[in-house]
Amino acid sequence: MTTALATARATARKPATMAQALNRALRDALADDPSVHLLGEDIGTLGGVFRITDGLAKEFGDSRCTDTPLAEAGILGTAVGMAMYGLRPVVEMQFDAFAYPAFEQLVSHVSRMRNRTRGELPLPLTIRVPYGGGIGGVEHHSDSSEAYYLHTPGLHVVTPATVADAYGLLRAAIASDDPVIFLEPKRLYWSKADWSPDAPDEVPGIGQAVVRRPGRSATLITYGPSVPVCLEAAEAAEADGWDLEVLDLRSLMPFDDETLTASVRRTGRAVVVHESAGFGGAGAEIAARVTERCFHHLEAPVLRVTGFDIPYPPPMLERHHLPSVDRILDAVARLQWDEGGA
Amino acid sequence: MTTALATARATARKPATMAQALNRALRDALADDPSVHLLGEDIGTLGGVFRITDGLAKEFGDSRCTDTPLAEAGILGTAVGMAMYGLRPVVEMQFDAFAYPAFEQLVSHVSRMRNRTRGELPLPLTIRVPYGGGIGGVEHHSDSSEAYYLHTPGLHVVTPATVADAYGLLRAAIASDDPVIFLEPKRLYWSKADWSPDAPDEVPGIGQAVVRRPGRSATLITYGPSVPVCLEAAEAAEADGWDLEVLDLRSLMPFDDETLTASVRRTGRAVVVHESAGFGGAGAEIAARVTERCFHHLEAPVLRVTGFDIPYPPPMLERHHLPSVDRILDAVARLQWDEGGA
Amino acid sequence: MTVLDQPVWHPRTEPAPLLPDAEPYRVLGTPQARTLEPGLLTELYGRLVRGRRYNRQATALTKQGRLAVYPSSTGQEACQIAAALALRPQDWIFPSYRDTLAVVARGVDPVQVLTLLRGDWHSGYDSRACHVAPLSTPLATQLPHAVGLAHAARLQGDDVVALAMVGDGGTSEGDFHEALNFAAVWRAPVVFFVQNNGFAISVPLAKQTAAPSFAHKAVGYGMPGRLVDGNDAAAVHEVLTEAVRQAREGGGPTLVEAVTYRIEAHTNADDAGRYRDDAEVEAWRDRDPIALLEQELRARGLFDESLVSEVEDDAERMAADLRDRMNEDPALDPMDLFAHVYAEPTPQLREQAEMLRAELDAEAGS
Amino acid sequence: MTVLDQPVWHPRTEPAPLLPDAEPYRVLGTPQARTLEPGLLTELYGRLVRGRRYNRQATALTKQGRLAVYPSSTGQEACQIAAALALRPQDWIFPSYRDTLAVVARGVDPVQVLTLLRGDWHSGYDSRACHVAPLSTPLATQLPHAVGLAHAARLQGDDVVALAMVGDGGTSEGDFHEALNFAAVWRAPVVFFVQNNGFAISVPLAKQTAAPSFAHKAVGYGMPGRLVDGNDAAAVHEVLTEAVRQAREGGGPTLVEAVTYRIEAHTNADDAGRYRDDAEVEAWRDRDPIALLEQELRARGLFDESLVSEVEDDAERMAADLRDRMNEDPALDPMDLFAHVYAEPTPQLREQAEMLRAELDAEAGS
Ligand SMILES: Cc1ncc(C[n+]2csc(CCOP(=O)(O)OP(=O)(O)O)c2C)c(N)n1
Ligand SMILES: Cc1ncc(C[n+]2csc(CCOP(=O)(O)OP(=O)(O)O)c2C)c(N)n1
Ligand SMILES: [Mg+2]
Ligand SMILES: [Mg+2]
Repeated sequence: MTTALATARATARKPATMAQALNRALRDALADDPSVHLLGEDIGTLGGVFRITDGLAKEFGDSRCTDTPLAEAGILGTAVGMAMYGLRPVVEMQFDAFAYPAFEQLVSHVSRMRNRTRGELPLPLTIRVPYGGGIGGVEHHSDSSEAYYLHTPGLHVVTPATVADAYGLLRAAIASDDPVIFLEPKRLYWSKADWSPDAPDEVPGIGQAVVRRPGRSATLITYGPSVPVCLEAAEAAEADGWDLEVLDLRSLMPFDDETLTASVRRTGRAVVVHESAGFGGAGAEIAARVTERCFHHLEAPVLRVTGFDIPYPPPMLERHHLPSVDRILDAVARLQWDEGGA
Repeated sequence: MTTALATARATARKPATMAQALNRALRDALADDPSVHLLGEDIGTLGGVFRITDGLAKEFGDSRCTDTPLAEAGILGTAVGMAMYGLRPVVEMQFDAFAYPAFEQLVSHVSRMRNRTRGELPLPLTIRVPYGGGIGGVEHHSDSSEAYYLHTPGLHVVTPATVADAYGLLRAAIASDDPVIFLEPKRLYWSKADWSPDAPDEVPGIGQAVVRRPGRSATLITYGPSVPVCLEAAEAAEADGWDLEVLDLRSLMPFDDETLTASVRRTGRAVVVHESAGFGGAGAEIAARVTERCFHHLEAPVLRVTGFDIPYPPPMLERHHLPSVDRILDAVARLQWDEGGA
Repeated sequence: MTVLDQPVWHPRTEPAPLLPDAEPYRVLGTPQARTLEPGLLTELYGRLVRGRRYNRQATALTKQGRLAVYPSSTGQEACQIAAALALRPQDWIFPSYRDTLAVVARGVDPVQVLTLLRGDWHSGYDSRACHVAPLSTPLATQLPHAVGLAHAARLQGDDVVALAMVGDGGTSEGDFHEALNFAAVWRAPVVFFVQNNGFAISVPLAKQTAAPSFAHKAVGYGMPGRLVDGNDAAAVHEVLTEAVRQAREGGGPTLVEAVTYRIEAHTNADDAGRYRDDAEVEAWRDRDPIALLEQELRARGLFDESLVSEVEDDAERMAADLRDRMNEDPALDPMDLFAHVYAEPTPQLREQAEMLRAELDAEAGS
Repeated sequence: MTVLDQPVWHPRTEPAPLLPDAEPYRVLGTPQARTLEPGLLTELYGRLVRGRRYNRQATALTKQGRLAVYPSSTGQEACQIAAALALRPQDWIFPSYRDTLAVVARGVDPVQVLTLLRGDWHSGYDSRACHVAPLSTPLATQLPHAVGLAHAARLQGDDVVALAMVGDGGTSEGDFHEALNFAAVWRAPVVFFVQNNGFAISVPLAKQTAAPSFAHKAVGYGMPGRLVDGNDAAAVHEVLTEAVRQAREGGGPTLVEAVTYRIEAHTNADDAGRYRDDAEVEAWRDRDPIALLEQELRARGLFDESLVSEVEDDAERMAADLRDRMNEDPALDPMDLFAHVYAEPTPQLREQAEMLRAELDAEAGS
């Protein structure tokens, strides 16, 4: 459902960070729809610890961009009530690990209210969660919790990897009549691209994967913070004669089986890459369903390059944990090139 | 690490339910080790809503088997403190969905305290969670939450499917120096077997899968409440000429790759069966790792028969959601028998 | 009028609140009761009798296998009826699983109210239409919803109050605390109503709290707390009505504790004999909410044959209708499992729905 | 002696608690201060000066890239030092990330205390040996741990008190509520110590609570609440010592609120200029905890050159040692990532460890 209107671009593109694009998405949503309300810790005067809500309380007032008391279950629980009354709350969880106190509200209510009430009480709620590591954060500041969310029926789970997607997906999430977990890759907040919010072909819908780099030898399947790492790996792989396709899922639920299946059927080989622990992670689902759908096209089992099955490491050791270009290339090398053809 | 002592059986076997075996395991643990303390809602005078702690408060006193205030995070959080002081708490969560309030304590502390303190503060904690459906429970009483737990490094996750395992695994869980999520299949509470707690060869260690029924055609991989369903399916499959192996994982973390891999390499085909939603469920991990390890032995992709990706249905509709013998047989039939040999 | 541009919290400079009364507030049997409108007393009486009959009928339905489970509010009818009567149509009520009677008293079809407990769906009425949130099973989780809804209504400039119901056990949950705090800081038009019936399943009050009363908890949030006799329908009605009025007028939230008693077991599946004496139950029958009203009506000369027969006929009609309609099998479509998970089913759900459709077709064909 | 066979809760029949004082309790500058031991005053003074120096040094280390982040307790030194001094060796303290100074004052090696914030591991000291729980990052989550530990000790018949520290913001979390309730019901020997420093990062008190004080929250749990001037080291010391004594003697938990102020930004990474005026900070400097002690010492004729130079030399020695040792790179073994996840690594972790080992060997070889 991309709103890929073929209109001329109204505004020139300028360098922008992902943080700026997110800020602009929130601002435009607030301006366009009076039912949009932001809730969170430090999102008002301070503009959020990552400054994603910078200036919004000033522009729209404290009631549209509200500093709540410090209680994540309370934030999400009151947001549920606001949505029941017809508002469209956008909640910020300050860091991934600080969303856990709201887990019961999320699983027992947010994900189920529409179903419980046969559609009478939909919850058009967006939950923004900065996630992932690589920023030198102390314990509890670098979790990747997507696997908990994507296993919870009733939630949508999306995560941008580019400046344009950050804007487009966040607008789509806020516009959605379903609850969306919007995972923001912390370490890409300051990544930059030439971008204009008025370029409508850059507004992706929810549920569509995208090929970031076409290739013929194998598919790297990834999302969020690992997309740039995979692109870098694909560049490096060229030297070894591998032409890697990089597929950015963007949405973990709904899942774009079509794009993924088409890619892997073409390449015959795949590696899934993500930061979170591998065991029971998103990569398990991806590998399993790719295999179900592409079994006879596969030259080798789908491999996974993920974080280890350990609590997220302290800053000084995190580089050993995170999927690296080298580890991705090692996995590509293990795709049984002798037995099938590249 | 089975304690498979070859001693003579001291006591005759008698019919017992899984509930009775669990009760006996708790009783024996309380009697053997003064540091074992039970905490939970209604576990004292009432003996638990499923009567698993029946008689224990009377026998061991309120301080060993304590009715807590009604707050799951508080129960788990105080249990963490008790374990920090050297006790060995065993916590009961009344139902699967009521463990969610304790999710932050679980993920941010229970699973990480040992690692955080480089082994100085291990948490020998057992968290008993009745789980799964099939008992006609109203909303929130039939969740299968194992995928959340097995993706959380630092936790062990086990689930018995037989009376003997219920006793043996619970004793092993309580004896473990690591936190163990002990998932009790609600609808097997009243399942019966001839059993004696004194038969030592029936005490499995944590981390070992077991072949419940040997077979040559394909492997059904399952655990907990789905084990009897798979055994029934295997019986029924005989009529169609399939000789199915049924593998009961017993422990989802640690994971017994060895037993599993050996079985699938032998049979060349596998179906994973569980109740929880399929997307991002335990079956995804199982299918992915079986495929990684047995790729060239597989005649067909590993298939999954699971609950739908929906909130657990109301009682009158749950039979349409749960993996049934028919659905398992349908999956077996789809294992591409034409292309490979049975 | 809208409060959009006013700050939604108030500064922490209010005078310190007073401690709630140490004794529950009572009206029936006191001189004040003599000033009550006869109409109010007879209405309360009729509704309580009808409510008890409803509880009895629902319990009977569990025995006939027509309800999966029923948590009876017998003994707590005064709380249930007063909660419903204290609200105007535009107000919302956030009930828990034991509060079916309050929802019925609010005017929702009893059969729809019992949907959850019958097992045909998770919630049976249209929450938006009747301003009743779904019956909440996870304890205290509905309280922040009430706060959010009341806050949202206030932000929109609407005159709406939310009444949030919770049991003594539920007060121990973190959600209770967070909800009260948000409500106080936002000065949201919410009334928190704790029915302290002495037990959380088997766990008695002394293992649940060391507070002098739940009403005392209000102090720590900077809101008024009221302690009321939960078996005195007139007193509960007065206290809740007053709290609702205060909320409407911008006075912020109130915490009301009604002291009452759960006469039946936790549900039909529970065996209360395992954890409490019959003598305790009997002692509470002396303070039966219907008997208290009857005494008052008698003292006022309002209790006569015609009232009794009118009230009982009404209750029996309701019970007969409930029984008849609950004896019909609900029409269920298994495909509904996929209909409301999302606004639009995901491709994954479409696949799964097709599989079930094929199975059902095969079943129907065979 | 053991309490194993006594019920661990007490019945809900205690007299209603009194409301805490409306004004924070003060000692310095009052006639009562004249009765304090000179030794206590000079010790507090020395420790506060040293504490401030520690805060300054740690902040400097963030600028030099030697600490990932530092949440300074400048302005709150009286609370930090009093917390450490109120405890005996067998007692436990449950600090949050801002309470490094309390942990140092308790005698733990400052370099080990800073491990979390330096980023070489999650916790740097042996909690069992020093009776200090790891610095807690998820707010309020450490409070139930304190209750459980104190309860366990009491069940074992051990004379141990747990001091649980939390900020004003942290009181809004559900864990705060659940911990206080468990402690009150179990009558656990715990002291809850709220440092109300006016802010949760940028969020001021008025958006956090509508309560007259956090001490007032004690009423709702049936425990005593004390409100104290958090910049008055003698007052905090007295109140905490008294609360610890009461806990030891079976009197159950106390909730203490110390009113203080966070002079620095939330951490070095925060920009407080975005949400508060310098004037407010300046106003609080008038109630600087060190200055208040100095005034008292002067009034008592205890403030002289030799005290000042002794105290400052001591602080400088500590700071120099801290700087020197923090400038050494910690020795880290990446293989430790797998060493403590479980008592025994799982087969899965063994595989993963082998992979990392091979990578490290390759790196070392190349
Ligand atoms: C979060 C949560 N934990 C546990 C339960 C299981 N449970 C259902 S009712 C109940 C007791 C509730 O007691 P109370 O709040 O006093 O309400 P009452 O049943 O007396 O009306 C419990 C523990 C639940 N429903 N939700
Ligand atoms: C559960 C949780 N939510 C959010 C955060 C992020 N966070 C860190 S410090 C802080 C403010 C804490 O304020 P307060 O409790 O007053 O303590 P102070 O920093 O003032 O000492 C926040 C929101 C966290 N650490 N834990
Ligand atoms: Mg109750
Ligand atoms: Mg603070």
